[in-house]
Amino acid sequence: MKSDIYNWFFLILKRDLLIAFRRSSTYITPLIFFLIVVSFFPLALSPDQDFLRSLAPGVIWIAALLSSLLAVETIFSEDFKDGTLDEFFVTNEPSFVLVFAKVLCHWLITGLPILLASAISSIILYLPASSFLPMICSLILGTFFMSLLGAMGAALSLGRSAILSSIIVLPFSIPTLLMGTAVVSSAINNQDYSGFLLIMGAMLAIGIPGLCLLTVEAILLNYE
Amino acid sequence: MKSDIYNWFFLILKRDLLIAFRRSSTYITPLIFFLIVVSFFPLALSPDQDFLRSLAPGVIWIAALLSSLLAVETIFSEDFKDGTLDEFFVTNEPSFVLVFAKVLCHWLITGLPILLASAISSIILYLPASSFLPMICSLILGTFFMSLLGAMGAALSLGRSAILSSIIVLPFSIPTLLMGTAVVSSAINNQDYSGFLLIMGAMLAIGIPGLCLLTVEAILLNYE
Amino acid sequence: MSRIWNFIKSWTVEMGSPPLFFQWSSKALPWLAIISIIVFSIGMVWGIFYSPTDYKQGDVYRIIYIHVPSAILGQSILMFMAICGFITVVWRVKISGMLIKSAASIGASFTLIALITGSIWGKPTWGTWWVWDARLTSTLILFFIYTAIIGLHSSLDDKTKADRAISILSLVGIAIIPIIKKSVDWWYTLHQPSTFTLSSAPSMAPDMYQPLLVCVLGFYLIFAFLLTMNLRAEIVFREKNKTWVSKQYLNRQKNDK
Amino acid sequence: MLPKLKVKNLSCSRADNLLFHDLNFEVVAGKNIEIIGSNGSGKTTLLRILLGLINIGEGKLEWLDNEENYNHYRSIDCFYQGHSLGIKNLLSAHENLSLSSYSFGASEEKIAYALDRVGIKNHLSFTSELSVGQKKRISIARWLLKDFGIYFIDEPFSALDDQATSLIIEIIEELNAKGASFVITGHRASDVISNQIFLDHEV
Amino acid sequence: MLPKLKVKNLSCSRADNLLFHDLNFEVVAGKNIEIIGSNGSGKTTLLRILLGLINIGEGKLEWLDNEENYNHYRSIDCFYQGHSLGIKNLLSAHENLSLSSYSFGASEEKIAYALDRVGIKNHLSFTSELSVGQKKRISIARWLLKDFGIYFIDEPFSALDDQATSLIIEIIEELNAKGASFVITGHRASDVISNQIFLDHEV
Ligand code: HEM
Ligand SMILES: Nc1ncnc2c1ncn2[C@@H]1O[C@H](COP(=O)(O)OP(=O)(O)OP(=O)(O)O)[C@@H](O)[C@H]1O
Ligand SMILES: Nc1ncnc2c1ncn2[C@@H]1O[C@H](COP(=O)(O)OP(=O)(O)OP(=O)(O)O)[C@@H](O)[C@H]1O
Ligand SMILES: [Mg+2]
Ligand SMILES: [Mg+2]
Repeated sequence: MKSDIYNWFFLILKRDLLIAFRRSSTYITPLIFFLIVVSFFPLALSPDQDFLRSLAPGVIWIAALLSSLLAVETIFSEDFKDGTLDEFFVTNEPSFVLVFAKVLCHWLITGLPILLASAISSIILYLPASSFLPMICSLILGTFFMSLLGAMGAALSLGRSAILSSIIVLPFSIPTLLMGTAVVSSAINNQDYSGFLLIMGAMLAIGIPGLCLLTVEAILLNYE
Repeated sequence: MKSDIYNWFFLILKRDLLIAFRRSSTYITPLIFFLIVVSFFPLALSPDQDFLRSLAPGVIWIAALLSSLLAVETIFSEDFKDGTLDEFFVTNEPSFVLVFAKVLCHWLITGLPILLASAISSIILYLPASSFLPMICSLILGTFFMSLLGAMGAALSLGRSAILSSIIVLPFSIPTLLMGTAVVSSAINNQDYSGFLLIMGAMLAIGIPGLCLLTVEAILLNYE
Repeated sequence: MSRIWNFIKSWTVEMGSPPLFFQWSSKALPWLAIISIIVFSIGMVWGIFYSPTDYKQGDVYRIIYIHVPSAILGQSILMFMAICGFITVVWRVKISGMLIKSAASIGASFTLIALITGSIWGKPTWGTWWVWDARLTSTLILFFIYTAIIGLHSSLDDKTKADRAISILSLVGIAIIPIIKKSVDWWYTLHQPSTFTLSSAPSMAPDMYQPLLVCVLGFYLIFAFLLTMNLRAEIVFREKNKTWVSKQYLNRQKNDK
Repeated sequence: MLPKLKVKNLSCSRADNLLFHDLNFEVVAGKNIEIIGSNGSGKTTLLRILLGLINIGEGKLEWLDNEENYNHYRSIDCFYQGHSLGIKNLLSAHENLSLSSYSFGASEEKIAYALDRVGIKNHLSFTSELSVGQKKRISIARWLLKDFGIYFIDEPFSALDDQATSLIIEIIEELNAKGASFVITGHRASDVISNQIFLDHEV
Repeated sequence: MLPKLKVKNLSCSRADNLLFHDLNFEVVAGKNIEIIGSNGSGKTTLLRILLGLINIGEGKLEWLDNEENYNHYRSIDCFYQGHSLGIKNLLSAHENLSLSSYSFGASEEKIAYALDRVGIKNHLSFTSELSVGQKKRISIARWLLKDFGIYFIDEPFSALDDQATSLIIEIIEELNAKGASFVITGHRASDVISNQIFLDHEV
C-alpha cells in the first residue's frame, strides 16, 4: 500500500513534467517575467549601485512572488477542463497526494527557473556574494510556500480569471515576503538570519499538510 | 451602413458590459490587485516617506501594467470557448470593430478601477498633489494602450502557447512603463512632462488601428 | 464530550434550517433593532457630546468612538466567519455558509470605516493620511482579505458552492492574521523605531473610556442586527422558489391587511 | 432559381492527410445538404472552410450576390453553429438571444416567439444552471431570429432527445419553406435530408 | 452472486428542480444498466453522485467489499468517463494511456493491445491533432487497461460513427463476459442494453 502511494505520486509527477516540457512556455515565462520586473528598476529609477543594492532584496522577492503566482494559476484548470481531474478523484488513491504531486511538479518547473533568474538578478542589482546563499535558501522555502498557496487559490478560482486567484493569494503571501526580505537584508548587513529561515520553514511545514487538504476541498467544490 | 457599424459596436459593448457587471469580480479584482501590489513595496523595501515618494511613480506604473495585463488575459478566451467568437466572425460586419469594442469594454471595466486605485495609492505613497493630474492622464493613455497590447497577446495565446503572449506583450509594455514613469517623476520635480504625454498619445493613436487589425489576424490564426 | 458535540451539531443544524431561522429571527429582529439602536445612540451621544475634550488633540479625538469600535469589529467578524467556515466545511450546514457571506460585506465595511476614520484622524495628528506602521498595515491587509473573500464569492455563479469556497478562504485567513500581525511588527522594528505606536499612547481617562466601551458594545449589536437582516435577505433570495418563502410572504401580506 | 453557393473542386488536407478531394455541390434555396462522415473525416473543417473561418482549402466557392452574379465574397447572411453552442452562461435566455450577433436587428417579438417555439420559458436567471441540451434549445431558438440565407449547423442532432430532434426537424422544414437552406453534419444519414455528401475516407 | 452496488431511494434536486426521486437499482456483475433521459434530466448528475464526485443526493449507496459486506465506502475500482474525455492533447496516444490514472499498474502489453483494439496506431505525435471521435477512441482504449468492477460512461454513443459504435458494443460485451458491469447514459434506448432506467420528468 505504501509503495503504491509512491508509484501513484510518481505517475502524476511524470505525467505533469512531461506535459510541461512539451510546452516550453511553462518554464520560460516565469523566468522572463522575473527578469523584466527586476530590470525595470534600474531603468526607471536610478542605476546607482548603492541605491540598487539597498533595493535588491525587496525587488527580488517581489518579482519572485509575482512570477510564481502568475505561473501557478493554471495548475488545475487544464486537468479540470479535459476531465482528467475527475479521473484522479474517482480512483481510491488519497487526493492530497495528487495535490502535493502537482504542487511539487509546479515548483520544479517554475520555482527552479525563478531561482536561476534571481541568481542573475543578484548580479544586476549588485548584491554582495555573501548574501547569495541565504537568498537562495529563503527563495526555495518561499517559492514552495507560494506554490502551495497559489494552488489553493487556483483551486478556489478554477475556470475564473488569473487576477482573481492572485488577489486571493497575495494577501496571504505577505508574511513570506516580509520574512524573505528580512533574510536577505540581514545577510547583507551581516546579521543573523537563521531565525527568519526557521519561521519560513515552520510555515512550510504547517502549510504542506494544511493547504494540501484545503486544496482538495476546494477542488471538490467545483464538482458540486 | 455607417450607423449599422455603430449599432454593431454598441451591441458588443452592451453584451460585454452586462456580462462583466453580472460578475462583480471583473472590476473589483484589478482594483484590489493594484492596491496589494502597491503595498508590497513599502513592506518589502522600506516604509520611509521620502524613499517611497521617490519610488512611487515606478511602483504605480508597475502595478498598473501588471493588473491591466492580468485582467486582459481572458478577454477573448471565454468567447472562443463557448463559440460566440465564431459567430462574430461569421457575420459580415468588420471584425476590427468587434476587437475595438471588446478592448474598450475591457478598459472600462478594468482601466477605470485602476485609475481609482492609483488615486488611492498616490496618497499612501505620499505623492505630492501636483503630480496627480499628470499621473491620471498618463495612466489613461497607458492603460488603454496596455489593453490593446494585452488583447493582442491574449489573441495570440488563445488555446495555445502562452509564451508568445508574454514575450510579445511584456517587452512592448516597457516603453509605456518608461514614458509613464517619466511623466509622473517629471511632474514631481516640476519639470515639463507634456512631451512624454504626447509620445504616449501618439503610441495610442498608432496602436488603435494597428493593434486592432493585428489582433483580428491573431484571432483568425486560431481557426486554422 | 461527544454528546455535547452532537448537541451543538444538531442544534446548529436545526436552528439553522432556513424556515426555522426565518421564524425565530422575525420575532427577534425588532428587539435586536431596538436594543442595538439604543445602545449605539447612548454610546455615540455620550462619547461625542458628554465626554471631556482631549487636552492635546482637542475635539478631533472624538473620532475614536467610531474608529476603535469599527477596528475591533473588523477583526472579530473575520473570527466569526472562520468559525462559521469551520461549521460549513465540516458539517455542511447551509445557513452557516450564508452567514459567512452576509458577514463578509459587513466586516469589510467596518474595516474600511476603521481605515478611513484612522486616515482622517491621522491627518491632523500625524500630519499625513497614511503611515506604514505595523497596525495600520495589518488592518490594510485585513481589508484585502475581506475583499478577496467577497471577490471570490461574487465570481462563483453557484452560491452554495461560493459559500463553501469562502469558508475555506476565511479559515486560511484566520490562520494567517496572527502571523501577519507578528511579522509586520518585526518588520517595522527592523528598519526604524516606531514613531507612532498606538499602544504606548497615554492611558485614557475613565470618562473617555467608558463611553468607548458602550460604543463597542453598540457596534457589536449593530453588527448582529445587520447580519440578521443580510442573512434574511440572502435566504429569501436563495430560496425564492421554495414554497415556505412564498407562504411567509403570503402570511405577511395577510397580516398587513 | 440560381443556387446560393456553388462549391467547385474543393479539396483540403490537414497534417498530410487528405480530408476530402474534389467536392462539388450546390446549395439551393429551400433545399438541404447533409454532410456525413465518421469522426475526424473533416466535417467541421468543411463547414469552416465554406464560411471562410479557415482558409486552407483548395478550390472555388462562389456566392450569389444581390445582382445575381457570383462572387468569391460572401454577401449572404449565414448562420453558423459549431460544436460549442455560442451560449453565454451569465446572460438569461432572452439576453442570449437579444445580444447575440445573429439577433443584430431582430425585433423583440421575434425573440419572444423564438423562445416560445423551442419551449424555453424566459428564465430570468442565468443560463449557467441549464443543462447542455437546454442550452442547445436556446441556440436553436436563434435560427428563428432573422431570415438567414444558409444555416451551417455542426451536428445539430447529437446530444438531443427525441422531442428536441423532432422540434429541429420541424423548424428546418419551416425555414426551408421560407427559402432558407441548411448545411448540416452528422455521423449517419438522417432520414430527413435527401441530399447527402459522404466524406468517407478511412478514419 | 451479490450485486456490486445497491442504490436505495436515491433522490436529488438541483436548483429547486427535483431531478430524480426514489431511484432503486442494483449493479450486478456482467450486467449493464442504461440511464435514459432527455437533456437536463440529470444523467450526468446521477453518475457523479454514484461515484461520490458530488455529494448532493439523498438516499443510500451500498458497495460490496472484499468480505462480501456492504459499505458506504467504495472499494471497487471504477472507471468514469464524463462528457470530457480525459485525453491530454500534449501526450501521444500511448502516453495518454500509460500515464492515465486508470493505467496505474497496467502492463505495457495491455496498453499496446488496447490501442490496437480501438484501431489507433500509436501516433507518435500529440493527440491535439486528432478529431473528437479519434480522441473518443483513445479514451475507450483505456477501458481495457485493467479489470475494472464498474464502468460509468456518460453518453458513450454520442458523436461516434457506426464503426466505432459497434466497436464499443463489442468491447462492452467482452468486458461483461469478464464480469464487469457498465452504467451508461444516453438519450434514447439503445438496443444493446436491456436494463433501462428512465429519468423522465419534464425538461
Ligand atoms: C488608517 C489609519 C488607522 C488604522 C488602520 C487604525 C487601526 C486601528 C486598529 C486595528 C486598532 C485596534 C483595535 C483593537 O483591536 O483594539 C486601533 C485602535 C486605536 N487607534 Fe487606530 N488606526 C488608524 C489611525 C489612528 C490614528 C490616527 C489614531 C490617533 C492618533 C488612532 C488611535 C487609535 C487608538 C487610541 C486606538 C485604541 C488603542 C487601544 O486602546 O488599544 N488610530 N486602530
Ligand atoms: N488544427 C488542426 N491541425 C491539424 N489537424 C487538424 C486540426 N484540426 C483538425 N485536424 C484534423 O482534421 C481532421 C478533421 O477534423 P474535424 O474536426 O473536421 O473532423 P469532424 O469530421 O468534425 O469529426 P467529429 O465528428 O469528431 O467532430 C481530423 O483528422 C483532425 O485530426
Ligand atoms: N452546477 C449546477 N448547479 C445547478 N444546477 C445544475 C448544475 N449542474 C447541472 N444543473 C442542473 O441539473 C440538471 C441536470 O443536469 P445534467 O448535466 O445532469 O443533465 P444531463 O441529463 O446530463 O443532460 P445532457 O443530456 O444535456 O448532458 C439540469 O437541469 C441542470 O440545469
Ligand atoms: Mg466535428
Ligand atoms: Mg450530461
